[in-house]
Amino acid sequence: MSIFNNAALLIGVPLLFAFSIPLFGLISKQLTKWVTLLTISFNATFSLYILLAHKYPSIVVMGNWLPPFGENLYIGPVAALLVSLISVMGLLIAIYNLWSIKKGDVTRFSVLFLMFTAGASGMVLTGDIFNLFIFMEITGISSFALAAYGPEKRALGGAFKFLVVSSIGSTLYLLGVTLIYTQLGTLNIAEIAARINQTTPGLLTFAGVLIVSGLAVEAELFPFNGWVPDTYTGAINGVSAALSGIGAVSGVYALFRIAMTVFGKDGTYVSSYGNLNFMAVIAVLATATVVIGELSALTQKNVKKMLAYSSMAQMGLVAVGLSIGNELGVYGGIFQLVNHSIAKTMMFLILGVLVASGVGENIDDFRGLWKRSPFLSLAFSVGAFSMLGFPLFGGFWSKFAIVGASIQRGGWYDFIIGLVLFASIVEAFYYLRIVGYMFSSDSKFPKLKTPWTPTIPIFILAVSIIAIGVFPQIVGTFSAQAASEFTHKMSGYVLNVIPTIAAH
Amino acid sequence: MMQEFLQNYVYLIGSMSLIGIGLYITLTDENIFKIIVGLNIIESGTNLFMVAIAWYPKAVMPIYTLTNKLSINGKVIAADPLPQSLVLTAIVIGLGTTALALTIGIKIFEKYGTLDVRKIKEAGR
Amino acid sequence: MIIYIAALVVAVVITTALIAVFSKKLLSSIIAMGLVSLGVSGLFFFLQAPDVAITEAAIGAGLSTAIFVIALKKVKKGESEDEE
Amino acid sequence: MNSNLIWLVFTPLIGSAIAAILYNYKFLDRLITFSTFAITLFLVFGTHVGQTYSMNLNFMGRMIPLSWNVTHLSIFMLYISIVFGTILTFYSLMDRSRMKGFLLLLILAANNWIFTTNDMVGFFFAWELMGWASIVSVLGGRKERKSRHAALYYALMSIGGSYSMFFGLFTLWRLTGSFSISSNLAYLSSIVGVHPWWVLGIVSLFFVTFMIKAGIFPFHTWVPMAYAYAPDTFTPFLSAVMSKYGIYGMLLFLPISLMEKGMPTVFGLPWVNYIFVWIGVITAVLGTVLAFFQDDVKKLFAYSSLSNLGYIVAAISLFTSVGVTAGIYHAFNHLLFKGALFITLAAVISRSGTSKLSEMGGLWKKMPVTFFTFFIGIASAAGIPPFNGFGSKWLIYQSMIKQHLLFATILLFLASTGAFLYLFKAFHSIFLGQLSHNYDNVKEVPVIGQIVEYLLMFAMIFFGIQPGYILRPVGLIVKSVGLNPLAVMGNGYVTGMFSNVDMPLIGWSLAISFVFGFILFFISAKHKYVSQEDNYTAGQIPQDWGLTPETYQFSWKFYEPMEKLFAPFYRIKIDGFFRGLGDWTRITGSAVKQVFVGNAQIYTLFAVVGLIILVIAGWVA
Amino acid sequence: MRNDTPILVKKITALSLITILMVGFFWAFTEMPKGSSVNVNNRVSRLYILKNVKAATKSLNSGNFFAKGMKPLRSDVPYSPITFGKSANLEDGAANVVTSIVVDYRGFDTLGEVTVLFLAATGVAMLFFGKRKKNIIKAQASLIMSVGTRIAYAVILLFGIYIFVHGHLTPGGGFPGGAVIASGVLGLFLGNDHYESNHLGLKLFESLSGMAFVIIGLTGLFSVNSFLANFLPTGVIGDLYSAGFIALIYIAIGMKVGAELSAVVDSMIVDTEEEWS
Repeated sequence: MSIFNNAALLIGVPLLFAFSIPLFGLISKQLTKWVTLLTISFNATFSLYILLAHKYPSIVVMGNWLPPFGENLYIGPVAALLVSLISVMGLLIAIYNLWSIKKGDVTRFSVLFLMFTAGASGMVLTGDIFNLFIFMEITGISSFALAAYGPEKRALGGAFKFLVVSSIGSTLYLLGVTLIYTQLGTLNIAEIAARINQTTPGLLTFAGVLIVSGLAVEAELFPFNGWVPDTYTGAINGVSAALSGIGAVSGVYALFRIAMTVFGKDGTYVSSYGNLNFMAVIAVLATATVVIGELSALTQKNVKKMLAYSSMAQMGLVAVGLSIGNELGVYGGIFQLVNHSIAKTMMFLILGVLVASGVGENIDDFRGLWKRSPFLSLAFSVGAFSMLGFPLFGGFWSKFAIVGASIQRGGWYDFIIGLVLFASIVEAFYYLRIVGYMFSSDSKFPKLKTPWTPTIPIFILAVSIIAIGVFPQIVGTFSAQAASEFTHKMSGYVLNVIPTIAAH
Repeated sequence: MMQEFLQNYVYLIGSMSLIGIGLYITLTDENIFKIIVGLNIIESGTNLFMVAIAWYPKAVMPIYTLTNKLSINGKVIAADPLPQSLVLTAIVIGLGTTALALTIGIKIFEKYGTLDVRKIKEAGR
Repeated sequence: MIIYIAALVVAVVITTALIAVFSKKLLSSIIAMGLVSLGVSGLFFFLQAPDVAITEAAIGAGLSTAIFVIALKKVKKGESEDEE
Repeated sequence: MNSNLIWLVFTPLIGSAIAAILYNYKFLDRLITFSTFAITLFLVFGTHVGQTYSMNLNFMGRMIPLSWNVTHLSIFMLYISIVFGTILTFYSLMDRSRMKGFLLLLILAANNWIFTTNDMVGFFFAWELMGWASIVSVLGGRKERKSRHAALYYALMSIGGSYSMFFGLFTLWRLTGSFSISSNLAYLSSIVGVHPWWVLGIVSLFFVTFMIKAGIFPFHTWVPMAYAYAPDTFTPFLSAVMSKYGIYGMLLFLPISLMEKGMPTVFGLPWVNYIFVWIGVITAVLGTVLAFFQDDVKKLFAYSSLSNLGYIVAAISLFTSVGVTAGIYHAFNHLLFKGALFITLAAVISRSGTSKLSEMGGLWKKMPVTFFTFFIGIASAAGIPPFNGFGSKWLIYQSMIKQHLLFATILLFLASTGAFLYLFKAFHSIFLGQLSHNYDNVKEVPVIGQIVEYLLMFAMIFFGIQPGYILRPVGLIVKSVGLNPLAVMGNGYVTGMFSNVDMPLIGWSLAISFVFGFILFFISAKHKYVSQEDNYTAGQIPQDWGLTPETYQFSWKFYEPMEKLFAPFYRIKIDGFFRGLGDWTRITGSAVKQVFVGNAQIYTLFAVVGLIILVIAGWVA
Repeated sequence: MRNDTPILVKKITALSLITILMVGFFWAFTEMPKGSSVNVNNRVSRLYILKNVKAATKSLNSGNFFAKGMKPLRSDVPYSPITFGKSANLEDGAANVVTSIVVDYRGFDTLGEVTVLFLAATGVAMLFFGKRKKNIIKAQASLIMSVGTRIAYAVILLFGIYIFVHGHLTPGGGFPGGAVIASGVLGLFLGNDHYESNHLGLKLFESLSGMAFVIIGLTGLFSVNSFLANFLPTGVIGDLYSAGFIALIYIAIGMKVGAELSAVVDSMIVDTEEEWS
C-alpha cells in the first residue's frame, strides 16, 4: 500500500473552482469557460502524470482515516487510465465548448460541465461503495441539467427520461448497498470484496441484482437503457459527446468494478459469488444491447440518433469484452472503451460543427460533404472506421482482442460473439452508408467555413485514433495492466488497499 | 410474539410498501409531476429502509449527552449511526433531484404544453 | 409498547401514500407526499435517528413540498394563461 | 538484411501517408503512388525465397510474434502483383478518374504483407486493411449512386468474410495457442485423420473468406457490381490482383490433404475437393452465361473474371501437379490479359465517356493502339494459341480429363465457347461497326497510355510464346507444396500430361496463316467505308418500327435469341438470398426500433421488468 | 408495452410487477439481520461510536484486525470509555456521532453531497435562465404579513444558524439548518409582493462557503497530509468549542445549503423568459 494523498487534488481542485466559477461569472461569462478549461487541463496533466510516471497502485486517504475505516480513493491501473481518458476527453470537449457555448447561461453550464468531468473521475477513483453513489449522483445531476440545456425542446424530453430512469437506478443501487451493509457492516469496496463470501447467498444474489441493475442504467445496458437514444439526440452535441465519451466510461467502470472486484471470484475466467453469475448475466444483457442497438440504428435517417444507438451498442460491446472475464477479454473491453470514447466524442463534435455551420442532421445532408469540408468528413470516416474495427485505426485491436477472448473462452460465448459480429456487419452497413454519402459529389452547396477552435479537438482525436491504430501499445500497455487488475481481485485491488487482509 | 414480529418487520414492511407505492405511481400515472411525486415516495421508502436496518429494540440515539451512554460493558447500545448519516446524504440528494426534475417538468410544460409523458417525444424516430 | 405506536404511524403513512396514488387532484397528492415525508420523519424519531428526522422534516416534508407547490403554481398559471 | 521484408510493408504505408497529404494535388498524388510502387518493386528484387523475419508486437500485454516467411508462391505472387501495379499506376499518371492513390498504396502494403506473412495476426490485419481500402476505393466511380451501392454490397460481403476468418483464426489459436500459419497448418494436417470434421469446419471458415474475396460461386454476387462501378483505373487492380488473394489463401490451405484418412472419395478425389471442383465449374459456366447479355462493358468483363476464377478454382481444387500448375499459370495469365483488357477499357471509357456497349462502336480507327491491345487481350482470354491464355486453359482441360471428370470438362469447354461469344460481342460493339458521330473527336490515349498498352501487348505475346519463363517458377511452387512439378522442356514449351506444345511453332504457323489471310483479304477486298447515316434508312430512324436512337444500334441486344434460350436460368437469383437477408435485417431493425417508444414511463417499466427478470433468475438459480 | 397502452393494462402490469418485486424483497429480508438481531458491534459504526478508529488502524497495521478467517474483530479493538463533558482530545470530538461520521469520518461524502445540491441549484438556475419577469405568487400581502415575515425571517435565520453551529452537539447540522434558512427566505417571498432576493449576496455566500469547505479540506491536505483531515484540536466532548474543524465545516455547509436552497426557491418562484438570441 502506497499512499499518494496529493491525488485528492484531482477531486479537490475541480470542486474548488466549480464553487468559485459563479464569482468568475460576475467578471465575465466567457472567462468561466476558460476557468473550466484550465481546471480540467490541470486534471488532465495531473492524471497523465500519474499514469505515465507510474504512480499507481496507490491509495488516497481521506480525512486521515485509513481504509477500511474511512473513505479512500484507489488509483489502480484502471483508474489511472480511465481518469486520464476522462480528463483528456473533458479537456477536448471544453475546448470545443469555448466555441460552441455562446448563448444561454454560460457560467452555470461551465460549472456543470466541470463537475460532470470531476464527478466521472470521482466515480472511477473512489474506493467506497457509497461514495460511488455520491459521485454517480454528481455525474447524474450534472448530466441531467446539461442534457436539458439548449434551445430545442427535445433536450428537455431527453433529460427527463434520463432523470426518471436514472433515479430508479440509483435507488436500486442504494438498496443493494444497504443490503450488503446489513451483513458485512462496512462500505469499503476492498473489505466487501475480500469478505463477500461471508454473506448469505440469497441476500448476496438479491443485493447483486439490485446493484447491477442500478449500475446498468449508467452503463447503458438493455433493458435499462431506454433513455439513451432520446437523451443523446436531445442534448446539444457537445453534451452528447461528453455523455458518450465521459459518462458512459464511468458507468461501465462502476458496473464492472462491482461485478468483478466486489462480487467476483478469481479464476481463469472471473465469475461471481452468489447463486447467479453476474458476469454471465451482464454478458447476456450486453449482447442484447449490441444487437438491439445496432439493429435500431440500421434504419435511422437521423445521423445523431444513429450515433446515439451506435453508442449504446458500442457500450454493449465493451461490456461483452469485459464480461468474458479473462485478461484478454478485459484488455479488449478496456481498449474498446478507450477507442469508443475517443471516436464517439469526435463524431459528436464533428456533428456539432456541421450542424452549427448549417448542415442538417439527416443523412441526406451528408451528401457531398467531402467536397464541402474535406477535413471534417475525413475525420468522421476515421471515427467510423475505428468503430468498425478496421486496421490502422484504434478499433481494430480492441475488437480483435474481444473476439479472440470470447472464442478462447468458447462454449456459449461463441454464440454471443457470433451475434456481436452479425451486429457489427449491420453497423458496417450504416456507417459505410454515411461514408458513401459523404464521398459522393452531388452536392450543390458551397464549401463550409470551419472555425478553427473546434477543429483542434477533432484533429487531436482523429490523429490519436490513427496513432493508436498504428501503435496499439500506446493504450495497450495500460489496458493490459488494467486487465490484470480486474481479473485478479485480491492482488490487483484488495491487497493494495488493505495490505493486511488475509487471503481467502 | 406480536411485538417481536412488529419489531422485526414493521419498518421493513412500511418502507417496502412506500417503495412499491411510489413505483406504482411512477409506472402508471402519466402526469410528470405525479411521476416525480412517485420518485419522492420511493426516496422516502428507501430512507426509511436504511434507517430501519440501523435500529434494533432498546437502541438509544447515537448522541453523547450527559445521560445518554452509548456503550455498556464494551457493548454498543446505540442505533447504528452510519446508515443515518448516509440517509442524511440521500435526503439532500433527493431534494436536488426533485428540484431539478420539477424544473425540467416546468420547462417541458412551457415548451410542449403538456404534462403527459406520452406526448413528450419526437415525431420521427 | 412504542412499537405499536410505530406500527400505527406506519399504517398512517401507507394510507397517506395510497391517498397520493389515488387522489385525482395533483395538489392533494403533493400534500399527501408531504405528509408521507412527515410521517417518515416521525418514524425516524422512533428509530432513534433525530438527526435524520430533523433533516427529513425540514427538507423532505417542508422544502420539497414547498418547491412542488411552487412548481404546480407555475404550471397552473401556464394552464390558465393558455385558457385565456 | 532480412528487414527489407518489413520495408515491403512500411514503404507503401509511408507512401500512402504522403499521398494522402498531397491528395489535393492530383498529379503529385499519382506520381507518389507510381514511385512507391516502383520502389517496392526494387525492394522485391532484393527478396529471395527462404527469407524470414520476425518481430514481437506488444499486444494484449504479451508479445505476439509477427513473422514473415518468403516462399516460392509468395515471391511469385509478389512479382506479378507489384509489376502489374507499377504498370497500372504508370498508366494512371495520365488518368483523370477518381482513383485514390493512397488507398491503392494501402492495398499494396496489405498485398505485400498477405503474401509474405507467416502469422495469422498479420494476415488478418492485412486482409482487413486490404478490405476496407478496396471498399473505399470502389466508392467514387463514375456513377456515384451505383458505386455507393456496389461498395456497400462489397463491404458487407467482405466484412462478413473477414469475420468468418476471424472466427477461424481464433479457433485455431484456441486449439494450438499459436498464431503461426505454418505451424497451424501442420497441426491441422496432423489431426486431419483423427478429427476430419473439425478440420473441415475450421478450414471452411477460412475458405468462405477466400471465396468471397475471389468471388466464387455462392458469394459471387458482389463481383459484377463492384467491378463495374469502381473507378475505371481501379477495376484492373481489383480484377487482376485482388481476386488472386483468395486464390493465394486457398493454395495455403489446400495442402492439408483431406484425402489421407477417413474421408470418402469421389473419382479419386476427396469429396470436399470434388465439391470445390464443381463450385469452380459452376462459377465458370455462370460467369460465362451471365456475361453474354451485359450491356455494360465493365460488367461483362467482371463476369468474365468470375468465369476465369472458376477455372482457376476448379484446377487447383484437384490438387494434382497438373491442376495446381494449371491453376497458378492461369492465375498469372488472367492477371495479365484481364489487366490489359480493363486498362484498355479504362482508356476507352475515359475517351468515350460511356461504358454502354450499345452506345459505342467503330472506335478502332480513332484508337488503334488501344484496339490492338484489346484485340490481343480478348484473343488471350479466349485462349487462342499464340497468346498467353491458351497454355493454361489447355493444361486445365488436361488436368480435368486426367481425373476423369468428363462432364465437368465438357461444361468448361462450353464455358470457353461462351467466352468466345461474349468477347466477340465486346470486341465488335466497341471497336468494329460504325462510328457514332458522338465520337468524331475522340483521340487516342496519351503517350503514357500508349507505352503501357504496347508493353502489355508485348507481354501477352511474349508470355504466350515463351511460357517457360512462367512455368519454371510455377514448377518451383508446385514442388514447394509437395507435388511433382511438371517438367519444363524449354522456354517455348508447355508440358502437358499427354503431349507438349511448342508455342513458338504454333505462333509462327498462325502468324504465317494470318499474313496469308490478310493478303487475300486486301487483294480481294471490294469493301467500302460508309458512315453511320449512309444506309438503307438514310440516317432516319424509323419511329414507327418502335426504334429509338438507343436501340438503333447493331450492338443493341446482341444475342437476343440466346437470351431467350437462357431465360429460365435468370430466374435463379443467388443474390436474392443475400438481398433477402438484408431486407430481413432491415425489417427486424425497424421492428426492434419500436422498443424505444420515447416514453419515460415505459423506459422505467423496462428497467423494472429487467430487474424482475434478474430477480427471478436469482431465485431460480 | 406501447405508448398507447390502455391505463388498466398498465395498472395491472405494474401491480403484478411490483408484487413480484416485493416478494423478492421479502425473500431477501429473511436473510437480513433485522430487529433484535441487528448487531452494531459487527459493523464499522462501533468504531465510530466508541471513537477508536485510530486504535483499530493500529490493530489493522499489525495484522490482528482481520485475523480469524478474515472476520474483523471490531469488538476486540481497545477503547477508552467516553464520558460526556470529560473526555478530552478524542480522535473526533463531536458528541453527535452522526455528525462526526458525516463531517469527519465520511467527510468526503458530505463534500460530494454539498456538490450535488450545488449542482442541482445550478441546474435549476441554468434552466430558468433568462429575462426575469416577476414573482408568480401574487399574494395580496398585508402590512402585518409583510412585516411579520421579515421579523420571522430574522428569527428563523437565527434558529438556522443555531442548528448548524450546534451540529456537533445536538441533532441537526448544516443541512437542516440551511433548509430552515431557506424556508425563511420562502416566507419572505410569500409574504412580500415583488420581493427581490439579493442575488449577488446569495452567489457570494454560495461560492465562498463552498470554497471554504474545499479550502478547509485542502488545508488538511497540506497540514496533516490528508484531504479533509482534522487539523484542529478536538477539545472536550460536549463543549461548543470542540470537535475541531467539524463546527467550521458545518457552518460552511449551513451557509452554503441555506444560500443554495434560497437560490433554488428564488429561481423557481420567479418567472423568466428564455433568451437564445
